[in-house]
Amino acid sequence: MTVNPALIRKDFPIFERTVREGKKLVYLDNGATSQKPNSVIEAESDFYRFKNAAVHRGAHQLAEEATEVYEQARDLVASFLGGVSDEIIFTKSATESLNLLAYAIGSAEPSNRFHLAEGDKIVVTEMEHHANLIPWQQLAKRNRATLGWFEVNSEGRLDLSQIESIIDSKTKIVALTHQSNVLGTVNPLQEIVKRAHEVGAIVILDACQSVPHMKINVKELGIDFLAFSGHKALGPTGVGILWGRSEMLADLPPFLFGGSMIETVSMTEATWANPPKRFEAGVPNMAQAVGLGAAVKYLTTIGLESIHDHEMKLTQQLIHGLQSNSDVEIYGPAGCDMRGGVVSFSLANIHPHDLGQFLDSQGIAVRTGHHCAWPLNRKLGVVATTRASVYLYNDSSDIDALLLGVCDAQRFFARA
Amino acid sequence: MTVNPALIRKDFPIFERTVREGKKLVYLDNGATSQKPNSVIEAESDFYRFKNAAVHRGAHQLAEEATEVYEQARDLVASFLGGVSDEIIFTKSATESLNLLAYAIGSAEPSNRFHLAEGDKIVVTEMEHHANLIPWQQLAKRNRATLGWFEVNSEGRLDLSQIESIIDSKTKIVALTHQSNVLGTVNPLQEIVKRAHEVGAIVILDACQSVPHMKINVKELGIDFLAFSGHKALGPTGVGILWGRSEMLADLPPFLFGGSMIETVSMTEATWANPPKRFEAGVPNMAQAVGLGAAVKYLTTIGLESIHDHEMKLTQQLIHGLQSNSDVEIYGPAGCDMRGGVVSFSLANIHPHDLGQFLDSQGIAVRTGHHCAWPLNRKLGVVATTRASVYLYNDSSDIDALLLGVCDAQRFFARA
Amino acid sequence: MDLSNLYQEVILDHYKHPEHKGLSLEKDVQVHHINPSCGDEITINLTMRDGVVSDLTWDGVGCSISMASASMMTGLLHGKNAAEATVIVESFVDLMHSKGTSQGDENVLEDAVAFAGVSQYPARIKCALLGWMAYKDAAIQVHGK
Amino acid sequence: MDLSNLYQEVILDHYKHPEHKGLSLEKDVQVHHINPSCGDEITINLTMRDGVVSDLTWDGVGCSISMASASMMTGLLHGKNAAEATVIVESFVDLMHSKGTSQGDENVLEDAVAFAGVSQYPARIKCALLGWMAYKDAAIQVHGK
Ligand SMILES: Cc1ncc(COP(=O)(O)O)c(C=O)c1O
Ligand SMILES: Cc1ncc(COP(=O)(O)O)c(C=O)c1O
Repeated sequence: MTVNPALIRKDFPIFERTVREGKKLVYLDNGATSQKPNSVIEAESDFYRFKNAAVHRGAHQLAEEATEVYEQARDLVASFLGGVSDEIIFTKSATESLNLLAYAIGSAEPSNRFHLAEGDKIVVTEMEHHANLIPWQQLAKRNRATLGWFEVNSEGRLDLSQIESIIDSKTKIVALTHQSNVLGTVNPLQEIVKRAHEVGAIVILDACQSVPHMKINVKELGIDFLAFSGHKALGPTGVGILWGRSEMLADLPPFLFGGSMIETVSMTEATWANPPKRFEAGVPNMAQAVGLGAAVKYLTTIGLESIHDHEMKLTQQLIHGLQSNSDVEIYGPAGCDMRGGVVSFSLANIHPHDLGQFLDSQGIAVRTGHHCAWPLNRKLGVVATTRASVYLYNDSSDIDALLLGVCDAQRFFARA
Repeated sequence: MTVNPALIRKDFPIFERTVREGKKLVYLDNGATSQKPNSVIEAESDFYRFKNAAVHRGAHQLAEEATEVYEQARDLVASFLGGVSDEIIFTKSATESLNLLAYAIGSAEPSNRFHLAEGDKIVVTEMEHHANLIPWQQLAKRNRATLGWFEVNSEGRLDLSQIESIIDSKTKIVALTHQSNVLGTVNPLQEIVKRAHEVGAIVILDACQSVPHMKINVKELGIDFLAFSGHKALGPTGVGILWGRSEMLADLPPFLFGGSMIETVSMTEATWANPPKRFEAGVPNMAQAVGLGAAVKYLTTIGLESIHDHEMKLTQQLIHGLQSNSDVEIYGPAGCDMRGGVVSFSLANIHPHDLGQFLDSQGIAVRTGHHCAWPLNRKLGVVATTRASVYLYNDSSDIDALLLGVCDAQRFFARA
Repeated sequence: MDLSNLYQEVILDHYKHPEHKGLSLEKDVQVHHINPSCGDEITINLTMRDGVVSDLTWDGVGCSISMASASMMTGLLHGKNAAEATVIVESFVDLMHSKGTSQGDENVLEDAVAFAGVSQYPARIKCALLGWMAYKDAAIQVHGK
Repeated sequence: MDLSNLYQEVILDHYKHPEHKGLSLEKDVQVHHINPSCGDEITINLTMRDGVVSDLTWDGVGCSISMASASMMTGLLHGKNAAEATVIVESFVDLMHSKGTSQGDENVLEDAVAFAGVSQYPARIKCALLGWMAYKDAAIQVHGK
């Protein structure tokens, strides 16, 4: 099936509005957050309208129905990822998912498989989003572990030439992004997973930029944990996912403490429920989980392969167009192999913030700044870049608008 | 203004449905979660429909508008609580708010005012919800601090007779609930706050059961931190609040690490933004925050004093009715002074789970179980209780239905 | 759904007059299970002689469904060999997960088919299964001895 | 809102031909500020003689708004006494928070009234204020010396 953006946009109410005095909304800030189809918005509001009650806690009909739809959402996400339901933990965001892991691992006792001792090593990469860098950096500090990382080469790819010394026998954790939110680079997991498992390290995948845009099967990837945010995948804000292999979750200590995650409690001691409950303390983000269920259903109906194909066509058009402008420098892979629909670039003499502002005046929404990846920016030698990122509702006219906007901006700022 | 439940119910779409084959929904499980008015449901879905973008991150119009409504929600919550905007942190729930504090305090360096050293003391109470017990219990374990607590006396009130020795000079933290979610008891804060501050301890208030039901002014209470959940206060699921005095938040280390909470980041070091951003890592639960803004607006329009009066009338009716049933035992204060609209009771020979099930068959939703307060249950000598809890949309016919249901249950289970 | 379908007389009867309640002094294994969401608890003592459930007693606190279910289970499994007991347990578990589509096999479950109605109340399935899950655990532990 | 209202020629001019850029070797205090949400940075060197801003230079990287604003600020504050400088700074801050309702006081702000349009773009207010906030900090530090 090929993606038909014109039809798809009908499902997304935001495209009925205009911006900046009647201009068509050209939304190319999908790397930051995606727009939402009606089915997601309604799944969330219907939860409140028809079934709202605290899940797992009441013996009354509303509580039963709320529990049912909440657990159905878990099933939907599980099959979307190729995992099983008890491996799916609802968090508030990918940021929470990754912090959950860092805190839980950080508190593991010496007898626990996850125990991180002084001198153990955590490996990340230079292209991580702050959400998959700072939790590990701070965990390393707290537990006196060391932090190592893969560098990014001039093509915007990981330099794996030192993989054996970077992922060494002291390594306990390898945490990396599946796709860079700045460069668009898709990382080669096979080699990294193989090496990590060779030394007995676990692999944690930040899939924020991949899960919404390509078919993922956690079992095939061979990883141990995966995190993503609902809001970038057509889902509501306020919900994220942590997936972990059953046998990993079984041993992982809890993170947030409170209701529903316990087995027994006294004033001074507590024991924990089994996963996933162990990791879902308190009344959960029920309506948002249900909304995320609707989102993955929508994505599955369209088909992730089709969505990816569609995005890569637009990406090719965009890279091509930008390349023909001699003032543009693109960061990240120039080809479309092992990359996604995120393109960051700079424009000679025009600061990204100014370019973004100009594009906005034309109705075009892009992101400008460091994209929460300061170390990568420093490596690239830039303070900020302009980033365009596509999704299933974008079409080639959106790319044309952006390319035209870039030229018009050049004229506009040359005027003085 | 007196509360008119008949009018109010028109704002809550869930009351248009029936339960258990056509029975009127008598919702008395408000202690677990509240129902939502249309204005809240629509605030959340309108965010997606009209303004959806990542806040604080884009220079485009949608991002501007999203940021504006998100920050307006912060302002609304701030004035609702009598605080200032920068003191309001959006979390996913009260559970997260309380864990945030426990983790942040636990990581404070010796030079930090919050540093918790070996032998320091944390004081809680025997009536805490697990969400305000286990985080402190576990923090005490991690930091080798000691945990002390106020006991609950036979009237269901805190025994403050030993206050000087319980809150001793080693005490750094006093964390307690404003209103018990089992007993309905409202705790006398003045004496506790005074003693805590005398010894230099901070006071953390779990206001989950009070903020939705009575007028609260954080400045007047004299406390240092306060937590509550949106979903119990007519708000969406997936959003909670942590309020902290400015000068406290200024010194508090961060909890979740990621985007937007930083000042600078390198591979090995990071510095932190000022509050509230320091505590809101990642793309926040924007739509839910906006929904919570609409909720506190709704509550303010009706008036918290009126709501409280209304609830106390219903509570009086309920306690009175239950007292006239000789098989009923009520836990918690019998009078309406310093108590809220939460009434837990047991019925001779009928297990709460069975009573709850019977009431459900009559359309009456109550909560049965330990209400996430196992230590309190143990103190009361019960495994579980039945809890009815009222809110602004309940009326005296709901109480009548419950009282009748209890009698009918007695007949039903006596039949064998 | 009529509530008397859930609370059949035989269930209330077992609740009021539980059988095999009170733990035997002798046992091969003891297992304690709780239902963390409601606080119900059960302890069972199991003794197997020559591969047969020769003694099975229990004690606990909980709702009528969990207590009556434990009472009926102990009666049902008493005297059965391990394989027969497993068949009965699995049959009961299946019935609980049938969402109201099964009446239960009376040849296998005898009076315990009275719990068929429970399968329509998701929150109560754990109550009905509490004792049975404890038995399952005990059987594994005995086997391991 | 017309974008040329935001990007007035005088702003683009200062961006392309910044004034007082390049840090003096001598200074009483140096202050470094960043805008964490976009990465813009500024450093200013301030020297006060007899209560007067006798030397004020800057360096930095950032968008046209932040750089032009720093450029104009340094020119504007140069030669003013502490009190006059404070009035100018406060006037500029007020203008930025005016949400498009003010044109700015040309007697006080001179060319810097060109930034009036920024107040309608909430995300850019921080850009325009970057240098001014750094000056405010510097003034406090000098005063403390
Ligand atoms: C007194 C009290 N504290 C804390 C909580 C936890 O709230 P949540 O589950 O929304 O995080 C609750 C409600 O469940 C409560 O009643
Ligand atoms: C690669 C990557 N990781 C992590 C995150 C953090 O996601 P969130 O802010 O939704 O928690 C993002 C997006 O902001 C991202 O692009």
